[in-house]
Amino acid sequence: MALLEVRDLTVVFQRRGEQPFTAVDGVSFDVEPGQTVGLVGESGCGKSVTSLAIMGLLPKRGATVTGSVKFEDTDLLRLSGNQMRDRRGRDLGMVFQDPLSSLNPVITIGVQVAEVLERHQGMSRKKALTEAAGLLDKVGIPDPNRRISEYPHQLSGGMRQRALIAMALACKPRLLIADEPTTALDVTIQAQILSLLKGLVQDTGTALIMITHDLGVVAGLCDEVNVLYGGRVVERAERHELFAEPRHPYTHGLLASIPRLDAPRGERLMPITGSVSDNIPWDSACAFAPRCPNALDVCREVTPEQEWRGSRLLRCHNPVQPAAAETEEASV
Amino acid sequence: MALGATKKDRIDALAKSSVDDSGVSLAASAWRRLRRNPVFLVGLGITLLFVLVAAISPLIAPHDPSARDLIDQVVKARNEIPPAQPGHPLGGDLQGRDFFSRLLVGSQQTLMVGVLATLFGLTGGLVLGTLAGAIGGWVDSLVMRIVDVMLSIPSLLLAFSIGALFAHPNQFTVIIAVATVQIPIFARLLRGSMLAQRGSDHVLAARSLGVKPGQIVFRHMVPNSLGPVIVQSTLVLATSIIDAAALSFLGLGNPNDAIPEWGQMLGTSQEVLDSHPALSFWPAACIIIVALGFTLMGESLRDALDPKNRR
Amino acid sequence: MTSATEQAADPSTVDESLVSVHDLKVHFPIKRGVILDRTVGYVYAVDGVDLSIRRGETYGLVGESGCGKTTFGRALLRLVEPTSGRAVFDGTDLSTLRGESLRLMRRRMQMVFQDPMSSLDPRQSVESILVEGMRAHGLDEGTESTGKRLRELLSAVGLASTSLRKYPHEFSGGQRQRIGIARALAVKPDLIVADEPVSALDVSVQAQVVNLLEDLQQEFGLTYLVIAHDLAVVRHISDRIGVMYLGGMVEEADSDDLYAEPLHPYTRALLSAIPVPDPEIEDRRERILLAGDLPSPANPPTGCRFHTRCPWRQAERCDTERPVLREILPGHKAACHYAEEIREGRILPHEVRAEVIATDLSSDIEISTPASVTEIV
Amino acid sequence: MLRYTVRRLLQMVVVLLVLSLLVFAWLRALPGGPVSALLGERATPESRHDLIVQLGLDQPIFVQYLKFLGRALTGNFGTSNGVQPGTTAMDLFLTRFPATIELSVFAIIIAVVFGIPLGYMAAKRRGGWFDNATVIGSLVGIAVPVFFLAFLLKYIFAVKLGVLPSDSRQSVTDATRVTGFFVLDGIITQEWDAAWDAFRHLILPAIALGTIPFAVVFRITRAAVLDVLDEDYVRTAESKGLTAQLIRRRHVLRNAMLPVVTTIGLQTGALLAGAVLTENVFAFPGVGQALALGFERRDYPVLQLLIMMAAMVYVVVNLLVDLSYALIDPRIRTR
Amino acid sequence: QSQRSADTSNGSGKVGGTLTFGAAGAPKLFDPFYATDGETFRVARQMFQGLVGFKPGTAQAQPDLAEKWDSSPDGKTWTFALKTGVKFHDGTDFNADAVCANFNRWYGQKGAAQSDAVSQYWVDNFGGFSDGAKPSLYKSCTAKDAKTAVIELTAVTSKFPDVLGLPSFVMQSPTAMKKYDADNVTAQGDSFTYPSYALEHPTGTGPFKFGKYDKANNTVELVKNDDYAGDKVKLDKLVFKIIPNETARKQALQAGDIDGYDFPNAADWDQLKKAGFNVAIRPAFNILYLGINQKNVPQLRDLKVRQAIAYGINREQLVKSQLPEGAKVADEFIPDTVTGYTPDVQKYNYDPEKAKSLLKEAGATDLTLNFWWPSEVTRPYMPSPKDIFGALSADLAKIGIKTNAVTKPWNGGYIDGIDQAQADLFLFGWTGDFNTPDNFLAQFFGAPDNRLTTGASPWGQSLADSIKAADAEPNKDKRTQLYQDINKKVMGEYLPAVPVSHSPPALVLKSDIKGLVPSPLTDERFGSVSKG
Ligand SMILES: Nc1ncnc2c1ncn2[C@@H]1O[C@H](COP(=O)(O)OP(=O)(O)OP(=O)(O)O)[C@@H](O)[C@H]1O
Ligand SMILES: Nc1ncnc2c1ncn2[C@@H]1O[C@H](COP(=O)(O)OP(=O)(O)OP(=O)(O)O)[C@@H](O)[C@H]1O
Ligand SMILES: [Mg+2]
Ligand SMILES: [Mg+2]
Repeated sequence: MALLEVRDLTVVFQRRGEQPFTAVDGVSFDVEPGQTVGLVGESGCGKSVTSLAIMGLLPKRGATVTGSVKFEDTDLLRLSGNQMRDRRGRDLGMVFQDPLSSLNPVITIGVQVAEVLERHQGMSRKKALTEAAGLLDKVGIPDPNRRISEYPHQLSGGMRQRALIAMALACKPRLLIADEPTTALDVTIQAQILSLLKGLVQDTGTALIMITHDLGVVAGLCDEVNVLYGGRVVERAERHELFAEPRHPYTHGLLASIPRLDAPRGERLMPITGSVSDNIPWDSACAFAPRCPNALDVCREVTPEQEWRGSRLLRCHNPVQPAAAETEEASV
Repeated sequence: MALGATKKDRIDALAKSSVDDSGVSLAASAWRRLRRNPVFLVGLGITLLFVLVAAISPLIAPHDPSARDLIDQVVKARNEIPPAQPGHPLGGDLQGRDFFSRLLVGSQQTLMVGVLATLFGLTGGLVLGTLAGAIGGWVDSLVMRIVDVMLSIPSLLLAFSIGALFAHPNQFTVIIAVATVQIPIFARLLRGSMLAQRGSDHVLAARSLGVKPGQIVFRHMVPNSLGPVIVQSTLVLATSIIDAAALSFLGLGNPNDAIPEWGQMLGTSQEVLDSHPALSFWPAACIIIVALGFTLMGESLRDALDPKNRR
Repeated sequence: MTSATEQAADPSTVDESLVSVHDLKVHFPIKRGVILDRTVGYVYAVDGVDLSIRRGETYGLVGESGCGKTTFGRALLRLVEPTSGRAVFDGTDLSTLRGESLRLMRRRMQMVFQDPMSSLDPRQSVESILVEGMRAHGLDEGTESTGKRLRELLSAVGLASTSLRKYPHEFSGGQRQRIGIARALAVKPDLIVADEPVSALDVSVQAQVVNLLEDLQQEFGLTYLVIAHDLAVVRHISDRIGVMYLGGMVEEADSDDLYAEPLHPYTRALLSAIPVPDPEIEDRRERILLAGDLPSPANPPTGCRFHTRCPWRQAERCDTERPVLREILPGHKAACHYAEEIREGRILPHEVRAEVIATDLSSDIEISTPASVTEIV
Repeated sequence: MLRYTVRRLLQMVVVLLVLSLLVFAWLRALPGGPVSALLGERATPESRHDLIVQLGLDQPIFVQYLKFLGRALTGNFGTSNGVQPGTTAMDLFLTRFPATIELSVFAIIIAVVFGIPLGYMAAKRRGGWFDNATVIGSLVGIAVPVFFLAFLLKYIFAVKLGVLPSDSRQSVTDATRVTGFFVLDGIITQEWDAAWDAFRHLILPAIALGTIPFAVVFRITRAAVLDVLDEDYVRTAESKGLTAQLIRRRHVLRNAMLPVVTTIGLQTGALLAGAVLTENVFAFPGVGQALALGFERRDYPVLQLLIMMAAMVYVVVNLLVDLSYALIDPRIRTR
Repeated sequence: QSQRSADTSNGSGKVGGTLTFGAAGAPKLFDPFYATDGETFRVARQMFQGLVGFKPGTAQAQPDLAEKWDSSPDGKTWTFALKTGVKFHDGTDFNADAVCANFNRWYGQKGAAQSDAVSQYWVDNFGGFSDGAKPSLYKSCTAKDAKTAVIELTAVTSKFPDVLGLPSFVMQSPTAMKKYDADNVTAQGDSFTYPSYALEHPTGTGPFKFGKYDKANNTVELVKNDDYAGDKVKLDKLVFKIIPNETARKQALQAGDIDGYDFPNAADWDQLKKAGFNVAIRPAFNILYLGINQKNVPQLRDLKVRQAIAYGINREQLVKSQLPEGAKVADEFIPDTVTGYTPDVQKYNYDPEKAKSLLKEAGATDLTLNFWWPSEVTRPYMPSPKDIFGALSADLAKIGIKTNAVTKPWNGGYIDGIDQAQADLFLFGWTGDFNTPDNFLAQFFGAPDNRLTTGASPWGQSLADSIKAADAEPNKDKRTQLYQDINKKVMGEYLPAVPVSHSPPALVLKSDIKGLVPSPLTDERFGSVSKG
């Protein structure tokens, strides 16, 4: 049975005097225990909002969340504020993108880690601090006993991200959500953090939802990948399958448009035309249609439904044919 | 909010709001939000009304505001002033002048105090700030030293001191006193934004294009530094009116009240507050409302220009 | 791109390097003082870089954030005053130019910025943005020819000619970057320094701009210095690549050679750290994980700047003697004492414990307490 | 930190020196001054001339300044000739300064005690009617001229209702003086009626004086809390499942207090200026009243000292605020 | 109101209690010899007595510490018979030796203390000091016996002995003055420093002793002198609370914080009376005049022009609308209670037509004058300078004289500017010190080089001379006649300035305060006052 079952998750933002805006539009996916699931997509496609909705961290006012988020049979969306507080940090951990702004600047790292333990495991401050030092050590922060009494600004970017991870994992949650945990970091540091996450997930059996726009990160880390576009999942597949044969024109386009370190030089990139701002509402069309090289008339008239194509879930009227991929590229 | 506590840090923080142009254009998005902001609209409404009254007051004022028409009805010894009567809806003041006309025409002088004080402060600040921000080096150091000394005296206190320094107080010295304290603020503000602008990419781009330095300053740096300056100006309009009233109260204002001005009307009628509250009430109410109008506008402008609120 | 490479590689070109930089240093003073400022130290942002860029080629500069790439690019264009060293542009020593002559020289070397929005003056229409540079160099010879030129520029960067009246905020990120590129092109430069031209853009848009840069190079015979931290992008568009680490150049090679056989330990680590969107490769890859973070450029390690994190670090020389950039293979330089040994596998990597690095506070938080006398109350 | 403090203090000395020169030169350049003040209506051209020579006012201004500086270094800033004639300026400052501090402290207490909770509440209810009402209310508070407010308060509560005293610091005449802070003195000496009496005298002026700081503290608190509520670390704290109370106390308020502390420091300026108006209305014998009278009566020795002291107090308070800031904000402390 | 000391009153309602009086300013010091200001004098009057006093409620001299006096026929030798049994607050005896000690102290001032700014009343009235640098009116003092003191003068003057009633010339304890170094005045910077006698140890014979000066609370506290030689003192304590702002004083009274205060705004009298307070109006002993300076504008040297100004201002209306109850239009430069007053002078009733024709005759139809008025000051003779200016300038405009309003603070350039003849027209005035015409007239015209620059007219010098001659006339009747002549001439032939008004200042008291007699000289004594 899945650890987390997200069903038809929809988030609508309503600001005074503005049109309601559907940031997440019927997203469904499962996360099995110990599994790593990736959510990828361009900026603004609703990745963060999805994760915040799962964590119950969206603002109460202005955001309407519907659908269901079953965590071990409890629908998180139905829990009261206090019940949710009991869950967060204990069953669900989260790591954010910008490690500096995500840490409270005026409280020591030690206390920030320890307060989770105090809250959920009822430890005394002293014991929690000792434990915190242990956690910091575990995420690879050198000299943890000194670090616990330091402040976030005294740590380097990588260390801060490690501290955030230590915090999220302090109570051994069964699900960890990492929202672009490496975007703010340099590649060499990113590699450190990714390998740390990978190791921790393996060791503890924690399930991981990895949110990123970097397909490379997903390729190395995730078991299953969800590609989001305009708030909907447009393609889902096991990672080998997805990268070997991207079927949705969007996924396909993404892969073709990034320069690859291992590809022979001189090959021209195949950009997706237009930009995210060109998309149209899903209501009666495919949001990607205006940018899609494969678009048919139907794409602009009928909303594509999500359907299984073998082991992969697709939302497309005219997916890229596996064999056709080469020819198509040549013809552009 | 910048760290650090001095007044200059505050100013610098405001100055920074001029950079960070990520996303939509400053003015456009600010205006978009302002248009729907009731606070701003109320402020704007008040301000427009006030300006209108000031513009047409000489036409609609029923009497000459300095004519002592009702002097016969003034008996100081019995504390009598002309009561409301036909043709004089609010009666007369301590010198038998039509109070309603004075109140109407007073808007002109009050507006003038506000506008001129702001203008002088702004001009002084612009000159100093542009010098400091554009030339840099020792000019910058020198200008900023002067500015810092001025900033180290609480501003209203500085205004009082300057007001006291004039041997011959009049409307103009009041304006100077009120404006002078704004100069260092504007100067620092402008310099702050200019420095921020100087390091900004689009100025760098202009430099790398080989645009002449003078043009860079006047076409790129100055215009883009104006956002916070406008905010500050709006607030200064309000504070200078209130400050001018305080100067009048301390006897540092224009002692000649032939031409009415609200701050001065309020300052002089304090002593008969209990026997003739109306003489204080009306100018006070006018000042409060006008200052409120400017403040509401300024504060909502500030909010609108704050990059944090941009979405 | 290929043709550009060929052209650049053509030995018949008389003076083949357009730009050459010799021992360029940029040290930013750190000032503190009780009453008057004293310089208490320097940020060694760029600390002795040599490089030359051939006519028509694309030179890529990569490195981690804070290693001095931007500063180098700006110092090259004299937008930052170099502390020492010189840059020769097409036979002219830029460091000898002053005032008007420097300003006129700027026509030939242009810059494209990372953040397309902040590099465009929000108050200028596209037309005025484009004309400004032309006017500064007397290239606007009458309304008609200017109009024609503007339309050419717009079509070259793929913008509609209706864009002229619009303002930057009315465009998407990719389009803004195109405006930035058009602005650089407007003055018909020889060299374009592109500082992270695509890193602020969405992945899908990145490709459009990368392609555009390539097309323009072909069309106008431009020479590029492309600065980026994304090695994949740099490798894609560059003919040659220089790798910077903490203010110094650690390796320089043709871009294929660099990928095929990185010689410097840092480059190796860097290459191995970059994720590739291919699970097959990812699963097989051996990662060289570097310990710790980039040291502060205000207090760089002695000897080899990289020795604190280097898995191949040796007991001798590494922490005392700064290696020079030397040619190890033909056209392939590296600044490592043991490059050959490592290449031949005679030295094997070992584990490095992260050193505790005093982080450079000034770089990541903004504290407005006065840092100098120019800031006092 | 120490370095920083020393530097700021040295800078202050420089500022004060420059200021003293400016104030000195400026005041001397004006007509009137000590001679008029000392001789009054009875002055004759001859007596005027004699006095000018006697006081050395005919010497070059820089000689006078140096002499002044020499005296000033020994604490002698001259004798008041308008505010409290015959009293030395220093003595006048020393006897009156505690009054102003006492008043300002009460005003700040009022500002803080009401401003911070209301600001927090408004931020929490952002956009709601409570928020809008308090925001507009605070702006009205800023727009009301202080002296007018003081007059109204006094008129209503002292004159009409007679529930609070209208002037001075104390009615009890035989209270023992220890520190110069009357409320404190009363408590120390256990003269409870004296303490209570002094306290009652403070209420109205403190409210008048505290209104603007209150409005400002309120607005800054509100803005700061709004900012902090948007901060990523609050979201992090939420994601850790911390209790609402803990988040409010440890994560929101603590960070929001930083700008508020700054503001309180900045309000010293407003307080000093406000004291000039308020003390004048309430005949409260503090430095503010002395300044107002000094302006009115052109009491140059007093003005000179008080303006310099105001600058010094302002700079020192801001320094203290900066230092206390460092106590709350480790980013500055660890520099 | 917690007036704790009030609790000690023994229930008679007449004796005991604390009276708190709102004063407009702080006393400069407590040794009145060095003072000229009313606030110092107010306090001094309660602690000290002079040889001569004034009859309560008048400016008429009467015996005080001296029981009586005689002068030699030449008017230069004065013999004072002293009261007996009088003791200073320090317990030492008051006698002829003490009187001479005081006179010799005054005469013997040295150094900085000789400055006009320090010993002003002495310099004004007696001239020089014992060092002989300038001539002095005073010659010597001899203690004939314990109760007889003889004062010799060098010249005759009309003001002696009335001048001894000035608070500056009260009797102070020689012992205490010696002990506390009373004469040690030094000039420091731009001011003077005074000895501890003057600041903390004033010792006189009066009904109250010095208590303390609480600078922190701005109060001066005097306590009852149980050994007072006169009528038994009723109050236990007399507190002067310094409230500079006039409105604040009024409100303090209304709020019950004080028992009375000085100089209520004329506009408040009515209201205060209605509220049950006792507004004690002092007889007007002052003059407000519209100064005309002849120096800068030649036309002003023409009598017609000055007369036109006099005719052109509506003084009746000014008095009615702007001045307090009891104010009168001034016909000449002395109040009618002063000897030498005569109703028989030329009057200038409001007549704008006449004014215009006079101007036309003088060919001064296009006059523009700098009209100065002081800001931020109210003098007893000039309750609201701004309003008075407003009224006068409006009147002048009506007869075609344009005015440039110039206003400066009293001490911030006004007096200076007037003295330097920068003003063409200005508001000024005078409150008499004692009842001699010389005290007024010599102040205005005693020297040709004066505020009005009368020296610019041919009669300036002779006017000065005639005033001097009148003062030196020992025969009282003759003297009176001389003064009357001067007044007639001044008003009819010279008109150096236009006298405007005499306006009575007042003080307010709670209704339960009894026994305070308002004095034209502000010489109110609290020794006889009771509360409740
Ligand atoms: N609080 C909010 N109120 C209104 N709209 C919001 C809010 N938060 C997010 N959105 C909108 O929802 C959409 C999805 O945002 P989201 O942050 O999930 O994107 P993302 O995929 O995480 O992008 P990125 O890669 O930039 O982080 C965006 O268009 C964003 O503007
Ligand atoms: N004007 C300056 N004054 C002081 N230090 C500076 C200045 N500009 C840059 N630095 C410092 O010089 C170092 C190199 O900066 P630079 O911007 O060149 O790095 P970069 O490689 O471009 O980094 P990034 O990838 O983050 O853009 C950094 O430590 C930076 O803090
Ligand atoms: Mg996101
Ligand atoms: Mg850079």
